[in-house]
Amino acid sequence: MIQMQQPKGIPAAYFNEREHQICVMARLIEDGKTYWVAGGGTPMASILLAKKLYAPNAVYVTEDGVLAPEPALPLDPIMTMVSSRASYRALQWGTMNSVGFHAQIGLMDYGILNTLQVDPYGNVNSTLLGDYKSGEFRRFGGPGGADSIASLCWRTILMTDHEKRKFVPRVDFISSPGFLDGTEGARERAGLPKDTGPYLVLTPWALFDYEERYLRLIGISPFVTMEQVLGEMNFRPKIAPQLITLEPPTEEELTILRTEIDPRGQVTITGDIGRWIQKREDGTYGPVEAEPEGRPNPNLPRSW
Amino acid sequence: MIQMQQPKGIPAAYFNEREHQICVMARLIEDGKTYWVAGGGTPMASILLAKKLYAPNAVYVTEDGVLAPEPALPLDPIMTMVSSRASYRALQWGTMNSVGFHAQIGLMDYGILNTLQVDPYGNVNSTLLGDYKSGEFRRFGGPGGADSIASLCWRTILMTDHEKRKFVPRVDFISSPGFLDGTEGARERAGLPKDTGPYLVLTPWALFDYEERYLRLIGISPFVTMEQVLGEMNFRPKIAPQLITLEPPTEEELTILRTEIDPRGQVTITGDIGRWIQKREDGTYGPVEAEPEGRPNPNLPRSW
Amino acid sequence: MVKELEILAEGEGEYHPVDPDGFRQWVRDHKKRALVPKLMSAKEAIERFVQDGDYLVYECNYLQRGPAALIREIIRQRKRNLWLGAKFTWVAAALLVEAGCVSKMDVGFFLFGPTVDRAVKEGRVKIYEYSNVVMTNRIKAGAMGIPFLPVRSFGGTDGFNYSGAKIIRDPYTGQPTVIVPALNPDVALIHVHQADVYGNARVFGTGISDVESALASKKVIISTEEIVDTEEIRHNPGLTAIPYYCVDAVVHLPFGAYPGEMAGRYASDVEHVVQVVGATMRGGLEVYLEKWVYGVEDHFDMLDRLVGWKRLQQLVQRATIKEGYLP
Amino acid sequence: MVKELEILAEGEGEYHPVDPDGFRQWVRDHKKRALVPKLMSAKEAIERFVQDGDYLVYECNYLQRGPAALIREIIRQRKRNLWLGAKFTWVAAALLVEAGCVSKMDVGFFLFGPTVDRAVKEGRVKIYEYSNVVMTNRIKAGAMGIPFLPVRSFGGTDGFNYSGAKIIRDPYTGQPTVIVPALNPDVALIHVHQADVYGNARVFGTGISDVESALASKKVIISTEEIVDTEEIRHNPGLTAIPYYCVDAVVHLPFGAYPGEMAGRYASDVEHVVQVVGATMRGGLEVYLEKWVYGVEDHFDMLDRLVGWKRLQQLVQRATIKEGYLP
Repeated sequence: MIQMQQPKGIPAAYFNEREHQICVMARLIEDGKTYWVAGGGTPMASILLAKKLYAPNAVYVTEDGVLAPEPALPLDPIMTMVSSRASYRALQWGTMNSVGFHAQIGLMDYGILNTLQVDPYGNVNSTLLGDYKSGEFRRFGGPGGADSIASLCWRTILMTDHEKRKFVPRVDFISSPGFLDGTEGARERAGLPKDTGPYLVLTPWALFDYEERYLRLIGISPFVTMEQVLGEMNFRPKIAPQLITLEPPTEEELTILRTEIDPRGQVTITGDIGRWIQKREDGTYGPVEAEPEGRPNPNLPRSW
Repeated sequence: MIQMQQPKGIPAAYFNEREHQICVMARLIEDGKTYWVAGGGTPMASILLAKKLYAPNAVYVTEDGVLAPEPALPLDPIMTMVSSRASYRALQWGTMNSVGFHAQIGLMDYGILNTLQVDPYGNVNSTLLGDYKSGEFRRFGGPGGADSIASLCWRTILMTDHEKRKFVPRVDFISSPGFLDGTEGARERAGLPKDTGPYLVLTPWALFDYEERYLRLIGISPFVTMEQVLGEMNFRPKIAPQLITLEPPTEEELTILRTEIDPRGQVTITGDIGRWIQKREDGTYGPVEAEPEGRPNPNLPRSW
Repeated sequence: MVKELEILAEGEGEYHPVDPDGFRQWVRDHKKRALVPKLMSAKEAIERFVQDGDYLVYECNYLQRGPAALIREIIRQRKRNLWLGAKFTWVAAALLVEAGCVSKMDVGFFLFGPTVDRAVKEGRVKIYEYSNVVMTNRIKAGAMGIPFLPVRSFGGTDGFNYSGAKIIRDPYTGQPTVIVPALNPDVALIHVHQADVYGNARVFGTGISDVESALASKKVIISTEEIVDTEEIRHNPGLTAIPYYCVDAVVHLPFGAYPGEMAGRYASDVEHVVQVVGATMRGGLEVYLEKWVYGVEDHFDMLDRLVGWKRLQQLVQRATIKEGYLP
Repeated sequence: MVKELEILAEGEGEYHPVDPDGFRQWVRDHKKRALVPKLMSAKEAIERFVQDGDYLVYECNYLQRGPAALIREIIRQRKRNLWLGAKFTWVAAALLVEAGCVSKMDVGFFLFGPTVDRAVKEGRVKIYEYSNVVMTNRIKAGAMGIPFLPVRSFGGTDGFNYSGAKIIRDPYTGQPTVIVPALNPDVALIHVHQADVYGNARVFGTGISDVESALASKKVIISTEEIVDTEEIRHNPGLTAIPYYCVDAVVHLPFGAYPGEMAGRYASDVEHVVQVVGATMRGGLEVYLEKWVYGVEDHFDMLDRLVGWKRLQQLVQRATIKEGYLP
């Protein structure tokens, strides 16, 4: 059974789906474990929020090999890695090679990734949509550090949006390995370390784990239905007998997220943040009718 | 043809065979090249003397990976490596691994080694005398860094004493590779880098190079005869058509060696320094009849 | 004794030829062991040490401590048919492709957009697939002078099939083990905090694989914020990240990482970076290159005319984190 | 697809088992990721983390920055059947053999003498042959989490035949290539200048392979001249040589390298070292051990009664070279 912290604070009445996803992820962080985190964005926001509220001894390791930094927040736009603010007050400054070797000897408990596409076996695509061989595809940047995170961490957690195009029966390109073809020992036969692999997938709507190396729905957000969740997937996951409710953000979580971790709204305001959700008078949650203005879009201050 | 610097200064009238060997070696150092030098002792004394007199741009690299130090002389007894005085004013402090990799990519032009035994193919034994398999042997410390120096430098130079037991048809144990069985390509077949191998052997009495991977006498010291040289070898080397005379030390060389590099006589007074040689009235050189007192044996100062 | 050792799978990608002995011979014949001053202009360094067709590595360009000025000079000199080691490269890959400098890329990660998309679709650029760590491991193997390195990642991916990797049965454990080919690039571009005129270089803060790249590459161009005396280097040999004898050129380029950050010295020019990132992702790089590369004489001209002292001073003032970035 | 890849030659030496997955599992289950204080006495650290039969690595003992006090504690606790990684070991190998602690040695280099000679002849100690670099390369492979590493040395030696090395035909170049088995020691003993209570450790000056040993070993005992606050570590993350999460015990042992040197802090006690080197080469180590190891309660008792403050102060005064050894 997945361990998840009880939310701290009063349930919030108003939040967006991205904020919800980050807060749920923060509660899933296990204290006292290492997290090798790809890039910035939602994975970084989640681990930083967790460290402030739920898992003070969780160890944040940046994709490029900075061990346990205490980033000087807020970070400049784009500069979520390899910058002096992102690497501030670390215990050790490493390199891509050093962190790769640390992970290769088993020091990284968890990896957190974003992905373009994921399939039932947890394979991750960040390279292209379409057909590689024929040349008919839309190309993306490549796995970056994700392949190593997915290969070398003991457990890999994916964060992605809940959209039909993201959940496909077979990813167009395996950029980073999940359970590959899903057979037992497939990872080991490919040379990957024993006992590693996909562990969770978290979207704003749902939480999945794996049963016998196949994606299994284990939790749902209170503002969506099972039908919605399954309707936005191109394959049918297994479904756990008991489903967890992914509790909405608390005021305390949102305050830390909005004022300390992401005051410029780079993760939680701009970009694809999903819908705004409100708590209705009957205690249920649902999308707001008219999208709010939210905080002003934090365009770059003129003074920069 | 071997390049050797003309001795600087007035020929000395009085010196020992160890001093002679070091001074000749110093004149053989090629300017502007890297020298990966095993341990302290005669190889280190030679490169340091060369840098002061003949090859100011030769680069001294210690066995343990210190790049171009300017050692704080004199060094403490035993502390000729890995000490703060030995590593002083380097351009980079490395490790055994880093210097090994620098050598492996071809950055080390020359290696200088001592050896217990050497054979006609330049194979080096520093492990044992006797028969390994039967267990009938006298054991020594092992190759240390010598194997890597002999494998990875472009050219390997051996310094050893001129004694019958040192020059044997086949070393009892190949600790560090020469030309192995002497056939063409033997090193490459064993996985060693192309175009590397033994280059010179220098004793107090004689200088050798290799002709078709077999030891060849090319120089003789003025205080020994060809018969003596060959008489103290357990095999017959090839002999070059023209033999060089290994000019005796100059006063200038000896002054630097005795007062700057080895003022405590750790290399040139104590231990096996060979015979004392004098210039006779007829201009020839020969061993002194009665061994002189020399400088007082530099026992450790009481104040330490 | 001849035993069999199976090769279980092989990628089909073309890879930069593996030749440790050839690299050793290059090092023997071209890397200067003596302390010879190597100070020269960016123009001269790129002219002398970057040839059409070379395999090029660099990292973190327009992020932090990237060799931004050197890359712009490559574009200005219109080098052709470069093979990029595209790991942690961000916008530089697209800039180089837009300028027509690139024909092949080994990809770990780069910021994608229409420029590269078009080039790939039209067959002008061929891509081979790796990951950031596999790429830095390949460079590590090159820096160690060995032909390949076992890795515990990359197996089972589709990238493997379009790479130079293989799966062998490890002769020690009997387990399937991925090996990747060593990479000895032709050229490494590295921007550092301090260097002496011989190339002994100090780096403060993090890096991706710059030390390994310096050792692995046939030609190494260092650009530096500051030239320090060799006496200063000798006062703390523990700070030397890159030793002079693998360096071919030293270029004194203050603000050489601009518009990226130089940790401890100046912040990123965020507006500039956001602009070029936007152009990379949505188009418009030709306009960017016209203004910032072709339209200026050199790095100093660019800083003087297009950025200006006041702006540079602001960036310096914004670099408020100093801990660990001073010798 | 199954292709053949030849194994051309193999050494016959027993070698510490190669098991990267097993090492990973040890790391997962035993290495603490949280910042947990690990400060303890030498006695406790050796009791808890050194078991009879363990494979032990250390370096430069009685030379510079060797873990001298920790090794004396191992002898005092009369550990048995240790397998030594005997590279750059100097007198410690003989001390440990004299004390009956050792049954196997992988040799790079050690100072030889009658003690080891007798033990080998009588079959109490078995020796396997390597070189210093091959040994540090094996540890490097262990620190990288891979089963083996190609090396360009060691081939053609007789040592190869009594080792765990092999020659394979490199699948990239077709050339014969030596590979050596990764080494993941059971225990690493490492003496450092500064560490915090969690094990984040700083080393100033040179080393042989201590950082690699810390990463490659199942149990890592750090002894340190000085405990520093973790705040101090965070102020300069570039100085951290060994990260806390591979460290199991931190022992505060001022003069822990005595009678060896600690660069920048104290000089070698030359008379003491000359004495023990003499005993190693000519006999008499039992007398040495009686006085300096068995005859004292612990390191502090030894320093207090047998060395004394005045002598220690002299050694501190003789450490006149500071450049590069201060944070």
